[in-house]
Amino acid sequence: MITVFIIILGIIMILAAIIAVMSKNLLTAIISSGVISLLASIIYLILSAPDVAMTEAAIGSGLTTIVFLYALSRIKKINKEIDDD
Amino acid sequence: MKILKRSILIYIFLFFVWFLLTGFKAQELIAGSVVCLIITVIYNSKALAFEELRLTPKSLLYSILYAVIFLVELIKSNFDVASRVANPKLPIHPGIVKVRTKLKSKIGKLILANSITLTPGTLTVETRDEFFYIHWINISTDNIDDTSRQIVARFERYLEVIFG
Amino acid sequence: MAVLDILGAIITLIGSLFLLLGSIGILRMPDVYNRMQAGTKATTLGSMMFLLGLGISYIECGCIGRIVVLILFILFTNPISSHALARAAHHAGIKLADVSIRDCLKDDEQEQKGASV
Amino acid sequence: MAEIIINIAGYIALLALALSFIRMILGPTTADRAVALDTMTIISISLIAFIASKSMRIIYLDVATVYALISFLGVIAVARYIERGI
Repeated sequence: MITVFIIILGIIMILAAIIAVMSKNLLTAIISSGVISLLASIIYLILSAPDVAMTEAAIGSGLTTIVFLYALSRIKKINKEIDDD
Repeated sequence: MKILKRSILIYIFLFFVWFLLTGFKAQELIAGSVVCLIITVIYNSKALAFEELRLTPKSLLYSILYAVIFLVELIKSNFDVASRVANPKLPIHPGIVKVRTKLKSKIGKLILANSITLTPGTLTVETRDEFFYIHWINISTDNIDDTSRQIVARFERYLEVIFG
Repeated sequence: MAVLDILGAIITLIGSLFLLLGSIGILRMPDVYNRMQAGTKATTLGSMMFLLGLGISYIECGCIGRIVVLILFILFTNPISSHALARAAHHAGIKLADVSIRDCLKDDEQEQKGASV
Repeated sequence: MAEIIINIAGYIALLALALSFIRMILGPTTADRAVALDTMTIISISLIAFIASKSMRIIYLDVATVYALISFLGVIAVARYIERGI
């Protein structure tokens, strides 16, 4: 039971990582890296480490996504200013 | 008077959540009641959502009725989605329509929009003053009054009494 | 006790079927708004029933309070997040599918733009 | 008996997670991917509660609560970015 869970979640994680690396669109890459840490926290939970899982859910899935999005919007703003000059 | 009512409602709400999270343990209940009191004192000027709630017997009765009707609609909407998804021909005629609401209070509008999203075939896309723009999966009429009656009226009757 | 176990298990099974239905709806529907419809409704009721069934079935571990908190949280936040996504998608200019009949919001926006110009 | 039915329900929820991931791979626009992320979040909360009930440890449900809170914030942030940038 548990082994099947870990195998399928692992396959989905690998596919999400491939999308994050290969995708041309940066927003897609950010969303799929969010999916990776979302599933990683389930795997930590299955391996009976609830504290690590909680941290991974809070930092990996929430904070990193928001920080990446903030950085992306700043980059776009700077690029626009350079184009305008 | 208004401040007192708001504070009591916030305190009851916070303590209820704390009780659900911890259960029957004397020490935790005492600690929780103290912490809830501190939070109530600090934040009661910001939690304006509780102010618009009416506390008459009629509104309490209507909120219970509302919950029942909402659950029935939620289950109906799931079977609606199920029949559409499982059908190989995918019978949908979607589009965005506009409806008008009579509610004035903000929290009432929020709950109305949430209920619309969870009822059969409708999804709130945008709200502007008294108009809601709703994505409807199976459009049957064009007239704004007809759509308002079909989508909004069954909840509005109850929410009008509860929130005013 | 055994009756409660079976009842909870059946509620859990129905909930998981609704979750599966939501995923199939996301796969089959033609555009983003219809996908959101299927995704929001089916997964809300599905996860509520899944959690409730687990709480009934394993009632001796005393976790029913937390499960009620989770159910209330899902019931309040899931429509809000789908509403935010729908609004963002419409604002970003994603078109409705070809089978759609009409789009009042776009008409009103164009009318406003015309009035201001 | 009840054990077996609950195990089957867990497998079906896992299948639902995999199917919504397919929409994330295919999704032509970013909004489609965000919808898939939203659905995957809700299904993962159910899966965490399932694992918690199987292993009879009540602290795992706290992880589910934290998870629900944080991922709601994440979806809202993505929606805001699509609309106008943070």
